[in-house]
Amino acid sequence: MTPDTRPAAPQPHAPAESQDTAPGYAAAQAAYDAAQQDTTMVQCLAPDGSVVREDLLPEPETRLELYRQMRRARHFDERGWVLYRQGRLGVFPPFGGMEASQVGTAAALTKDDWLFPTYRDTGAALTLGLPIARTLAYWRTSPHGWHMPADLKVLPFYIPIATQYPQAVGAALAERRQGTRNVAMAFIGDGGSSEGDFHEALNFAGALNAPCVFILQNNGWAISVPTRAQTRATDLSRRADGYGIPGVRVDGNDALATYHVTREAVERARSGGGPTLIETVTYRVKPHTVADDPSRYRSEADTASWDAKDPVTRLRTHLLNAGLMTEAREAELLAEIAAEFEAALAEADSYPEPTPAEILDHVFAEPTPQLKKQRAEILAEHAAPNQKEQA
Amino acid sequence: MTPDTRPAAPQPHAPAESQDTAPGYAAAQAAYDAAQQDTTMVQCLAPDGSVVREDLLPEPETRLELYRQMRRARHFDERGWVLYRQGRLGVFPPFGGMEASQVGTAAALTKDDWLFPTYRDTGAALTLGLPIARTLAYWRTSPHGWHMPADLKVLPFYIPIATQYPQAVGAALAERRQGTRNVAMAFIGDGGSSEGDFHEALNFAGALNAPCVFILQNNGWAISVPTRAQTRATDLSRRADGYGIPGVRVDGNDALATYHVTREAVERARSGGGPTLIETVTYRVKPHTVADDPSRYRSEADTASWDAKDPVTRLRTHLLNAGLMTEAREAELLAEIAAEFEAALAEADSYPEPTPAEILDHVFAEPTPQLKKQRAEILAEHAAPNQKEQA
Amino acid sequence: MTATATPTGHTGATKTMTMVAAINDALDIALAADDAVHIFGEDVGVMGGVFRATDGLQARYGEERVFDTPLAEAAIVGMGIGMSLAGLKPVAEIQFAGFLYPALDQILSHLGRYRHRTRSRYHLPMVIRAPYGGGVHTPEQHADSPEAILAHTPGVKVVIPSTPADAKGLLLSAINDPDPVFFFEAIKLYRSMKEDVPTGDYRVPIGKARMVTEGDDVTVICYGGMVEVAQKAAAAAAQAGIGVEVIDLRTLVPMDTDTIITSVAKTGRAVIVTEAPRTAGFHSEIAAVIAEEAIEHLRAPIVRVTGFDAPYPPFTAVEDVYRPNPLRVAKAIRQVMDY
Amino acid sequence: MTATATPTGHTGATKTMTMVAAINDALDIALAADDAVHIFGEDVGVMGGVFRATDGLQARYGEERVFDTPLAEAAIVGMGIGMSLAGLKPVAEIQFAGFLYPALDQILSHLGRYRHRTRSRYHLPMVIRAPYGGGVHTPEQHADSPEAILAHTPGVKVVIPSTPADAKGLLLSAINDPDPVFFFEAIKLYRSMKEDVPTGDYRVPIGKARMVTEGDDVTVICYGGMVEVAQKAAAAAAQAGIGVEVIDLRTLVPMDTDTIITSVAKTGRAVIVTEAPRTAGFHSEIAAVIAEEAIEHLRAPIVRVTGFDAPYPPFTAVEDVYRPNPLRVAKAIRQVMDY
Ligand SMILES: Cc1ncc(C[n+]2csc(CCOP(=O)(O)OP(=O)(O)O)c2C)c(N)n1
Ligand SMILES: Cc1ncc(C[n+]2csc(CCOP(=O)(O)OP(=O)(O)O)c2C)c(N)n1
Ligand SMILES: [Mg+2]
Ligand SMILES: [Mg+2]
Repeated sequence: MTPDTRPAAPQPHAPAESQDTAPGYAAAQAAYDAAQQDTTMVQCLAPDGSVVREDLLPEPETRLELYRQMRRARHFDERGWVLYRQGRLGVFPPFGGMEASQVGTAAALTKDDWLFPTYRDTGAALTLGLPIARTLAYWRTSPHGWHMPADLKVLPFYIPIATQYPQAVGAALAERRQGTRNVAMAFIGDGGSSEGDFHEALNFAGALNAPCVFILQNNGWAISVPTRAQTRATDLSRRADGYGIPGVRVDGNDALATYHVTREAVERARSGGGPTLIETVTYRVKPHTVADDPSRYRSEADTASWDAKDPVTRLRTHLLNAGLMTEAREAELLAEIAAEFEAALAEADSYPEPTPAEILDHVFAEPTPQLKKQRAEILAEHAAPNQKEQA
Repeated sequence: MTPDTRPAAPQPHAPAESQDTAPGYAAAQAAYDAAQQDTTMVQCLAPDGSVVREDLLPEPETRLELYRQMRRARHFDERGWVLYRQGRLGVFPPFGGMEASQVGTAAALTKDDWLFPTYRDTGAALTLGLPIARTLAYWRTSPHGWHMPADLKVLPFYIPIATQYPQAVGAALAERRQGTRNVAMAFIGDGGSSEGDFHEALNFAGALNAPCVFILQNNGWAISVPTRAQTRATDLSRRADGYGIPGVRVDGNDALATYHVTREAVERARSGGGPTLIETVTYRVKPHTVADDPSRYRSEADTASWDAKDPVTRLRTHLLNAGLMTEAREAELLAEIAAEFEAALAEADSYPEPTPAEILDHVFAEPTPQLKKQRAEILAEHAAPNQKEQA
Repeated sequence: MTATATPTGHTGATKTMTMVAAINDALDIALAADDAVHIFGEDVGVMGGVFRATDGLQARYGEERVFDTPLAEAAIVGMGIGMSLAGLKPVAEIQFAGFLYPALDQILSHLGRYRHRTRSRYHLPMVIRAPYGGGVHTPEQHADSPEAILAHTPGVKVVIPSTPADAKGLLLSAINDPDPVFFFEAIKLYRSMKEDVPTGDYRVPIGKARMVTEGDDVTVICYGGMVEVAQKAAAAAAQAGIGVEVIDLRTLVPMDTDTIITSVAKTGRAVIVTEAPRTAGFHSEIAAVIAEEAIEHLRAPIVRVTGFDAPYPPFTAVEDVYRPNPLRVAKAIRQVMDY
Repeated sequence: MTATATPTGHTGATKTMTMVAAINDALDIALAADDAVHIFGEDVGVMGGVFRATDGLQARYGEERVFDTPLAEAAIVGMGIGMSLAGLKPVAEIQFAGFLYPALDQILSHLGRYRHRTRSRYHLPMVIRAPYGGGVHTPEQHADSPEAILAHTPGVKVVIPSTPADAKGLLLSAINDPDPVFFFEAIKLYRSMKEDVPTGDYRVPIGKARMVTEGDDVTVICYGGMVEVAQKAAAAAAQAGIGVEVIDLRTLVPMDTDTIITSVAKTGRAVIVTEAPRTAGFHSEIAAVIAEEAIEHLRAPIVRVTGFDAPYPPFTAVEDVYRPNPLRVAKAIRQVMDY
């Protein structure tokens, strides 16, 4: 072929940024910060708590309830650290600093809706009503942590990344086929959005018009890998365009903004308008899990800048400034939250340990002959385990 | 939560189209046709062969060569049908009508570049130099159809949908790591673009800056499923935005346009600018395979409108009008092409049938003890197969 | 077309059908009986499936109950899991068993674990149908037999019918099972065989093997597409005075170990036939169970007649070398007799 | 920390190492020896891997040779296949064996088939490393043992070391193998054991089992994390005067059948130990091979000591009920002795 030497036609969209080396980690934070300036990011409160979009403010009671839920979540996270250090809770992934992203979104649901959380979304699950005791039980790996209350459609935390997304589409579609107005909400991380399941789910939801709300929590990190190394894209909400569905980018540290955009998405889904992708822009100020040491892959300076954006402080300042909450009322609230938590902890402490043969329960509705035989093997080996313990 | 009754904030992008029922098939063709009108679609020649973008015209020799390759491809497709009916070729997926999409793209490569074709991309493979005889052998399921010539980096046709995409990223990255300017080109269909591998590959290529050119041939159908039921998106090239890479939508029945945009993408990749997604908008005027009966899922009218857009006729008209080719020269060309094909057919006819034990060859460089034993079993059962055949 | 007898024990009305017609009939009955049943997959709606197993069902039950999905197997299974969670009974078709692979994460990570993880708060009454196996010159990578992978996955059942009546009866049992069931259909059998199939809601229980022929000398254990192969070998052996007991497993999980052990206790010889690759196939599980539970009865090695440790050959001229045929089974029968 | 002896037969310099250090050493040597070697996966670069197996390697060999990928296992394997096609030697890490599942399509559809399809025009010298198995209270779904799935996949090798020296020697052999190799590393062994590991380019051949202890009464076949369990059971049996021959398979594909058969011919009794679910595990393949090739020597049933037909329990309090322990193996040894 003869080379064509004529001038190039302009690219229809997304012109190439010439980049001769693979992205290095040094650039990660800078690129990420630049993306924060994105003017399309929906925001209701500025980091200092001042109102930037009066028109988006939810009702006062809603704002107070969002604050209460964020405080409950933060309390769980803070007490969790202590309990972990005391050996009273297993390794868990903290989410402190991401409360607006989890609470503001989940608060837009009712108990008839589905919630598909990842391991990091305790804040979302608690908001929709998952009992604290069960959540503690999960991180203690007690079977009680997996058996969800009958009146809730909150699924147990998803461990294999991204697998919850197609499942949420199925639950949403099933609601629609059964004639309800219920929706399904699924969470995923910036890292998780690289998995194929993310793509397949968004496309299915669009094609089948499933009433799904997809929350993509962009917290800047997937364990040690910064978002910038995860993808060349700087605005993950634009992925929605590729499926013909709405995409929204929201300040993930602003609970009023996350609540607002999620409510819109939920309403659209309920009324037959189909799915929405919401990217909540936030930050994992904490380590990946309580056992992780982030100094192996990032500097303290990375996280420091996010302290000024703390979602709990932001809403607190607004509520105090707006005269919606007094410090005295707040103190009461915190006391209530602490009492609720300690009661839940006591309940979790009371859950019995599983017995050996329980590992073979609940494989099928009716155990197969093979399972019956294996159960007998276990019982023979671990005769009367409860008596042993008592002895 | 108290419902928020304030007015909604405007969506940052991709506002929801309210759609209360799942998309039905009746709407498919209409929506698809509407998308054709998309003004961002790059076009060089109008369907009647007149020039719409003078500035994009490749050199005359290039235009002639593109025509020759499209003719070779069409000849393969047409003769293939006849051979199939005669029982001289197995079931194969025809591609007649998609020549501009396959030839114009592959023509932008050199023999140092990689080509990852699907089962339908014979036109692309032939353009880069895959011998016709081997291609016939593939559709006859002769081992000779899989063993590619040593001087070509054309991989055997991919059957499991979308799997070629991440592999192309790896080949591209390997070239870059080894300091060459070679690129990898991979094909996929509208249906295939729903698979997770599509997403993962585009994201990897962007993040790792792999010199890849991704061709998405949107031919309107995935077997019986129209593009409209495959996805709610109407412009698949916009998926590129979600990965921060350039996306281009091009008239897939205009070989000069496909060639032009692909050359740009190839050049960008060679010079370190990373990957590009190109959606070629075309149509599968033929059945899914020569054994398929499309009347089970679409009407003849669907395809009729595409006859006027035939890519071979379009370029032919242009070449004749522009005085670049005479009818006499064309007749010579067609004769050469026919002769080349018949010689290749004779070569394919000469390939010997595989022997029974060959099914165990090439599993590992060195057969395992298990394979040696199994080979002995086969040899014992099929003693001297060649002699048997001769007898 | 060979015609076999009416299924043993059934006394009601019957109709002569191919396996694919019997499957279509079962799906029709399930859709009519229960609004929760939803059928979906690639090309199952308008076109009625590449093998026509869902032919006519969308026209009868509408685009909501029987529908085409985008081309993505992980999402087909993942969506089905979500539908099950929310109370539906999804029946998904995967176009060929080899295209289940993209969905294996959803299957291994969730489908088999959901009841266990949630202590039965949730269970997944989902059926996944897929054509499997070779013998009919399908294109490359369209003839895989991945049943061992599923059988090794705790929490899912695996059913593989070998006759039209069993296909219907087992499929209706699968759809009515509270737990996930894989239902593999031998492509080779879709249209090659007809038999009288009971009309109406006919069920064959999951977990019970079928005694195809009785005999005192050798037990041949097989399922799906290998049953007719074993039957032919047994017929040839009978000519030579060897009594072969052919056992059609019907379901791999749960496996009917009792029927196998009882037979081997009688014959003292076992031959196992599948078309999957040799190493670590489901045939190996059957052999292991016999070696664990019936060793004292064995008078000869347990012989496996299987595919080989190579990919199913894409070269159709030699495809039949890979897939076990009656001669190979007959040879194995002689081998254990002569031991 | 227990210390075991220097690997048999090696006479050069050694250094005391844990298994994870030995793996890191092998990767270091491979990177230094061959520019074609590239290491990648999730968190393997800057952080050096969640188990620190690639610690320090990016600093030493740069961001092009050792790099983090986006979070997508199918693309990690698929990209590795493409890199192999183009002449590199990719060594990919999958963070936990249970997260291989999204990549199974690339593995089953391509990794094992490429050489066969292309008649050796292309081959894939790729290594996929993954931590596997239980015993250390990892979170839910982090303790799977999927080796049987890979062993059932034609065209890929499967290697599972049980000591630091073997880990090093087998990994260097794997990286230098012209074909794809899965390399599963028992999480339990990463840091629980130290031994003297030969320095420099030390190789242990793929396909040769290791005789761990010799004995005349019972053969115990195992690999990876189960070897130390079997060893403890063998030591207990020795106290009771029972001679146990513990065979560490080291490689499942290709399997060293000769060593197994020779031992069983001597002992007449076989116990097989793995931590994977019971039905259709690799233990079943081992049993099947013995039942096929050594039946005349067997004096007792072949007993499998394995995980159960349930998901690996996410409830750590009872995790050790699932994973075989020395007591269960000892019981099986007694069972075959008393038969
Ligand atoms: C399929 C799969 N691959 C790998 C992992 C291991 N893993 C656990 S969390 C994690 C990072 C996830 O990052 P992101 O999605 O951004 O969520 P975040 O942890 O930041 O909330 C990885 C790689 C996993 N759990 N599942
Ligand atoms: C993973 C996988 N699933 C399903 C199939 C069966 N199949 C073959 S072609 C096809 C449709 C592909 O449509 P598209 O990607 O648009 O390509 P086209 O055939 O139009 O060229 C399907 C479903 C397959 N080959 N691989
Ligand atoms: Mg993250
Ligand atoms: Mg198509």
